[in-house]
Amino acid sequence: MINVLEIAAPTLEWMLLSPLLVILAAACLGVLVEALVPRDLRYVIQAALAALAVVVALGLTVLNWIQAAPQIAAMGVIAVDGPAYLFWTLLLVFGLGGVALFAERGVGAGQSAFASSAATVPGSPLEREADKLRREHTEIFPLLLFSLFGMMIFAAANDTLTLFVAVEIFSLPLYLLTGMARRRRLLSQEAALKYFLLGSLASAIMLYGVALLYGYAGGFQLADIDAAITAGAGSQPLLLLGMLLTSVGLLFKIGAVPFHAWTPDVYMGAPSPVTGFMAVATKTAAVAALLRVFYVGLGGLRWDWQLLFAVVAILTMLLGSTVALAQNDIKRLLAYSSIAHAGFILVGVVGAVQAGDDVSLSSVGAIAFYLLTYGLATFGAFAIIMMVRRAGGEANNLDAWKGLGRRNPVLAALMTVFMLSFAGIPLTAGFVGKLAVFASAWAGGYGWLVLVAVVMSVIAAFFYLKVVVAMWFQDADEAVVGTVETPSLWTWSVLVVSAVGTVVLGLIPGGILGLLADAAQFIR
Amino acid sequence: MNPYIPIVGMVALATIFVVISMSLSLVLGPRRYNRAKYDSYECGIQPTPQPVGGGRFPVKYYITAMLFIIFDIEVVFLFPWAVAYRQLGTFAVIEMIVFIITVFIAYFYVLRRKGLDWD
Amino acid sequence: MPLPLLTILALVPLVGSLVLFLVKGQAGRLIGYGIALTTAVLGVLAVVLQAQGVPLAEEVAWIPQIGAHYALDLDGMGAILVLMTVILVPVVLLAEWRVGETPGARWSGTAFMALALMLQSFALFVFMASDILLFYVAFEATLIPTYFLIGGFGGPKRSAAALKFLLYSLAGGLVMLVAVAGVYAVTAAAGSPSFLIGDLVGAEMSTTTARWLFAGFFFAFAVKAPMAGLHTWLPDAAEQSTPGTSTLLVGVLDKIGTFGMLKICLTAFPEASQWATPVILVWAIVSVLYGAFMAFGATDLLRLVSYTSVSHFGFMVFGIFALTTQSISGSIFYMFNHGLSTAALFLVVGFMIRRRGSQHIDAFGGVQKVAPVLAGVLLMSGLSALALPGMGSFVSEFLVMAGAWQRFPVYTVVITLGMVLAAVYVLRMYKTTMTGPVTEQVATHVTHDLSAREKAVVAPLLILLIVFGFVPKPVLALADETAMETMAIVGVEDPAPQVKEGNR
Amino acid sequence: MNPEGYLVLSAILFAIGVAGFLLRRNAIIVFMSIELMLNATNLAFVAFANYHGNLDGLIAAFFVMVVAAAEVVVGLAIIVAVYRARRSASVDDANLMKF
Amino acid sequence: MNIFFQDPWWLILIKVVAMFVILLVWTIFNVWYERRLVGKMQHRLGPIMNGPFGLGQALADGAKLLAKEDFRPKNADKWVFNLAPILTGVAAFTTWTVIPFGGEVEMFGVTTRLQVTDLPVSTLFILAIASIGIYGIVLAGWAGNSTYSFLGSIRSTAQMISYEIAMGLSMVAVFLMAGAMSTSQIVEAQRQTILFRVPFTDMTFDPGITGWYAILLFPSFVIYSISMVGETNRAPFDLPECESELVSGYLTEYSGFRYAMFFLAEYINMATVSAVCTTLFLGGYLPPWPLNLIPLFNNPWFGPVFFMIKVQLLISVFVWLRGTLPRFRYDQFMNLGWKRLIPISLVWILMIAIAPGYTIGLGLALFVVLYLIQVGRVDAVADEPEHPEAVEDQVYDPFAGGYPTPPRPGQLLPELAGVVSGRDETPMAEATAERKDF
Repeated sequence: MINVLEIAAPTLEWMLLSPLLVILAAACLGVLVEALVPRDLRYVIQAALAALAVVVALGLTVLNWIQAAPQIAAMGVIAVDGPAYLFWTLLLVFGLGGVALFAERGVGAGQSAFASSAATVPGSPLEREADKLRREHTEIFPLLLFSLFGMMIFAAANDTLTLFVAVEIFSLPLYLLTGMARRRRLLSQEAALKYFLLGSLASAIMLYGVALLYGYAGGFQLADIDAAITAGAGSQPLLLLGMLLTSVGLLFKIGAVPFHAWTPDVYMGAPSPVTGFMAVATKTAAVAALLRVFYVGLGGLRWDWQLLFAVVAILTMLLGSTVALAQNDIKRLLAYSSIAHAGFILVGVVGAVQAGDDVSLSSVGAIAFYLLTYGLATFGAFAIIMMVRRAGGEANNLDAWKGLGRRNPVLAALMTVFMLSFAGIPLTAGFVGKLAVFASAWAGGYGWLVLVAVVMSVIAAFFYLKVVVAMWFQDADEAVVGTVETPSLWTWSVLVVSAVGTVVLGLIPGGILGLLADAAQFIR
Repeated sequence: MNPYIPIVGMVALATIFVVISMSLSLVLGPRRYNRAKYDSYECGIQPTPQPVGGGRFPVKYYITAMLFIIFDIEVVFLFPWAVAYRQLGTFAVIEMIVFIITVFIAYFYVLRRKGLDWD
Repeated sequence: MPLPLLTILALVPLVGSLVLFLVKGQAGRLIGYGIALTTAVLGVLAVVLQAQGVPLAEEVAWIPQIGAHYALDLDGMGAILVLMTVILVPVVLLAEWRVGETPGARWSGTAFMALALMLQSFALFVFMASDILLFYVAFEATLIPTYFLIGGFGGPKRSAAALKFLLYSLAGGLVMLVAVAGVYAVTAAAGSPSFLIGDLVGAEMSTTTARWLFAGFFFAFAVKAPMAGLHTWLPDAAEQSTPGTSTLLVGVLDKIGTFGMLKICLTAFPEASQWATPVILVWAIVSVLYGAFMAFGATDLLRLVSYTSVSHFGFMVFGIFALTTQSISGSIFYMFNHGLSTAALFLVVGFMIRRRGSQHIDAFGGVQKVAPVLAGVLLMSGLSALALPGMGSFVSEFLVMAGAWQRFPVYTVVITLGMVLAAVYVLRMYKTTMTGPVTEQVATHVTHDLSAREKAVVAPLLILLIVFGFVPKPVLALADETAMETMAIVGVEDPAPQVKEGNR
Repeated sequence: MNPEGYLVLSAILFAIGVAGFLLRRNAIIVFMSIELMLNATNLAFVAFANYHGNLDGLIAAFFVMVVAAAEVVVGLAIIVAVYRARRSASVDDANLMKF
Repeated sequence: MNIFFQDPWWLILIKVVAMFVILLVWTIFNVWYERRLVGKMQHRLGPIMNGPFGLGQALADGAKLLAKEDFRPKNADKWVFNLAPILTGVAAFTTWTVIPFGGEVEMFGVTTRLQVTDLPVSTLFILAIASIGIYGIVLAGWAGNSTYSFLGSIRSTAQMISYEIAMGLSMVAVFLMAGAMSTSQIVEAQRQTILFRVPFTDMTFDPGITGWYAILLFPSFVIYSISMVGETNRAPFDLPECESELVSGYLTEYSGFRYAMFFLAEYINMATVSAVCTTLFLGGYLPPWPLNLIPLFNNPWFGPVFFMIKVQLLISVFVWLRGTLPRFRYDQFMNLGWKRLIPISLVWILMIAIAPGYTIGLGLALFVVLYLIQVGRVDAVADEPEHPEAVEDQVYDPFAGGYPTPPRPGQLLPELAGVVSGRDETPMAEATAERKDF
């Protein structure tokens, strides 16, 4: 029988949680702005508000990182430790990129990439009306912030229940954003539907895993689970099943085989800014959560899950790199590439080299760096994808990219840089990322896995080159050629930052890598 | 005995009563076939075929349903808080105020976007 | 810290290439050439200083977490290859002065120069790197300009060839990446991770690990220095790309392979390399003979030349893994000579093809009647390729033989077959193309003899070949230095009786 | 008290949910099966809470309810949008992206 | 803790049966009662023929319905069509198990309460059963499988759930004061008398008025009373069955005793919500002031008397409303629910949460404020111009939204289009873009 509850007023570390709170407050404020501010002003205010909020949160995060000691905050719900700061910073940086891409109105006849009125039936007079009136959804910014908020919690969640709630917090806005593309709306809505159904399935399964883990450990906190495992109490089947089911949800969010099915469709259907943001931020958050859950909570089981993840990683890399070869739609191609990257990241996860061990580069640091490089390249690539257009919409078919090197060498060169970074060619950040991940995996005693991963990355390199070849070595077919529209400052800034970052991190990664390596100590 | 047992008893009793009386009427009532009678009623005009499952109805109702869910969930949170109000003390009150305000923001948004209007 | 000469040397061409992407036309080409010459001067300077024992080494921590350093140094072999590179690039640039106007050119001549210079810069980095990661980075980075060089200039199927080249190299490179990661793991396990070759020499690792790592590196190098079986990208690339590109490819880029074998495989994994020696020697011999036979059967001039290189690389590898001071220094010297002779061969053949408009060997005949100088030049370079006494290549080849004989007489006998074959295919090529009656095709197309520019291109190469043929001393000294060190590290004694080099 | 029975029940419900998700084609029903899974989990939570004698599980049930509600709202919105756009809620009709 | 753990099985049996019988009788009485009362209000007699004062009328009606043909339309869903009335009926009965009729008494040597049973969460139980009743209605409309019944059921569902929120929120206040959800505890909590305090002084006096939540939480009481009418689909909120628009709503396809079942359920529900109202706000079985000062009346056996009187009074109010008020328009009705009741009750909850000791004053304050706001609104509405009707003579497409709708003022029927005005033919959907965007 349950004993009656005795309540002690909970305590909150306001300063430590301030980044989260700032984002949340800004999101709520955004909703109010939607309700109160006249339509013409909304866009400016919302964009500014979102950008400001993210910047402030970033500042606070860094401030805390510098001065505050790592600790468990908010009654053990959120662990504000090195990795948390690390991934928060990453997420916020990516969030900033997302805001910038969302705010882009320079391309496409001065209209954003989002539907003028998502509630209207595609092709209906209502929709035409809305287009004519140049309506636009400025809700996208609050949605972005909400999802960012969820991701930040996800990355720092110290108990499994919070983990689940966070998943939903950041997924639901993304589902909606996915369905809001301005063009090819049927496709977009369909993508949203698929994303939603599969996503909620995954989170439901994960929730069941959480329940089982709770049943095993009698508590939600990762520390409890860890303690229970070390104590060896409880029934093992419960534990193992719980671990499996929990990993499903996380792997889904990462986009690992066999839970990758949503990726290509969603990437293709969602508006490019959303795709860019989703591809990067979701992966980052999910990887962060995965690391925390499995290193902190289920560290005792590592011999079980290392092998599991090794297999998953291999499958993921294999499928991602091979299927991508067949793609002709650049967004689809990037989708499969992101699957492949998920595989490479998992290789790092398998390594499971703790910062405690006498290795200067822990898995967490390596993976964080990998995510950073991947994020930069992805944002850059999607910024360019937004710029290459024809007939009003984006020209996502590779044919439209042929001869881009002729028409716009600078852009083509940038795209090449990003592609090379994806492929992990030296002198780009991607190379250092791969090296770091592989090194940590090998140090963790998984040399054979590294070997496989390398073979895969050779295959992967092939389809990135397909893009490069199309741009430089193939002549444009006038019928389908895409023209480059010069975007506003927003996208340019994203583009420049990504490019510079990719090159600089490729040449002198020392500083950042050091930062990451130092920060990679989990606490329970 | 478990306090739910009377409820079960009542349910059983009511069910028996309802079923019996309904079947009774089936027994007592006459049977006269008439095609028009067995047609679904539409004031005499030719009935518009209605797909099983109700077919389509205004989105308004969906919206109502969604709003209902949201606010119902809010109530779900209010109930336990209200019951434990005295034990929980000030902090909980503040929390609740924040919570209600947050919900109000959403409510306000819907209100302003005419989500609550029946044109 | 003194003036970082090596860094400057390596960066000048890179900066130059970046500049060239902005400048266009004649001016651009002049600037490019100027840069190439500057680099040459710097390179020679560096080599001279190194020869006088001035310390040039540079070392800065690069990625401390994984123990990577930005470390450059110039040992004997490095000096030789740097010398070769800085000589070859201007020559090639001069030879390809008009590449922009050729039908197969996608971009302007300046673009070609820019890419060539970029390639040179990376190559220099490779030759001077004393940190494995830096080495690897530069090693892979060379692919980018090369890829565009092949894909951008040359024959109709060039982009396919470029892709083939890239994938082969990438495969090799990424396998090497595994080994690099392994190096990290090994050194990290041994205490502090480090990629310095010097540290790696000392590092203790289990035999199996060492062998795996050795295999990883060797595979990459075997792809680069095309050994039979992994070579198939080379003929295609050579056939499709312009002679200039092929020169850089075979002359400079492929040397990285043999260079790496010596610098990394041997020094870092001595035990493993000795363990692998028998296999590799056989493989080397196979590629010598295979290359020779293929060259013999080749009907396309460029393919023929590339196959000769396959055979020659076989010689080098043979020399390296014969593990005697002489053979090793011979191989090193061979790299140098081979660079020059192949360059000459490719470029001259290039001149022929430019005139005739066909690469097919039977499309020529009796050229020496209409273009005697051209014929003469071809003969010269051909002879250098078949290592005629008096040519630099002879010295190196002889040293390899002499060195190898002391340890592997049987193999050596077999490999001499390669020399004979070389003579055959070179002379056959000369005979079919130059001698005999003038075909009217030739008469119509081959209207004029070598132009001043073309002469200026070939002259230095041949002169150097001959010069080093008679006074190999200065270069050999450098080569010996490396050879000694290597032997010391590997810990193998030359089998008595010692044969003094130059005693012939 | 031992949670066996409740667990079995919740497992069965969960399985039904999964099966419904995999087998049914109508988006709404697919979606309902997801809700069923969530509620099955709730049952498990409560059972475990009873078993461990702490309140966490019950609180979890609350959160799950809320999340489920939020999901319903978003999901209904999306499904209705699709439904209105193509007058069919069958996930099989959502096939623009087959390739 | 829970006294009902001690009830022996026979006592439970007695209670259940008794409750069931009481319900049936009382409902039948109510049917007669309503008709008589309405009759009086409308200067008619109402049923007088059968039995004394026509008391037999309702019974006779029941018997008649029993003997009527009870047929099922051919394209109705067989099972659901039967299930719906059962569900509704059973739900209606079940609620009453947790309604307290009286306090603790000695019965056949067992101390028990005059209440079938009680749970720690009785009120939640009531709400839950209420929503099951809603299922009955939805299914009825769905199973009928005709446009009218379907739309009717959807409508009534929408209105019920809308008002359920207001209802729940008004209950929150009660729980907050009583600190419990069990009905009996809530009633007992109303036993203690109110301590009045003169504002801004510490002068206090206690006239012994029992602290009914109707007094302490007057706003909640009002909100509950409104929403309980909406909840039972009674006039003036009986939109689901407004003849003018959709015949008789979800009941359209029903006849015979299945119909009777809904009818019965409606009346039971009317009694139910009244009983709940009594329990939560009117001190349940407690004697009203000043009777509570007389010890005699505090005898628990008087409980049922007071309780039933109170309930009957509330029912009379229902009847009174029906007899006097016209039916609401649907949008007015929804606006009342969503735009008035819900926000007001939220604010009210906040107020009492902050100052639970001063609820009466707060309640008055709230009403003053609301009154002022309302006045302001009225003025605003008065001088705000009628918003431009954007649909001036445009061709009217009855199926624009995918479901048939009658033409609105200014809309032409298709056959008149172009005859009256040669405008380009744009469906009405476009016009609505002006006003609706979300």
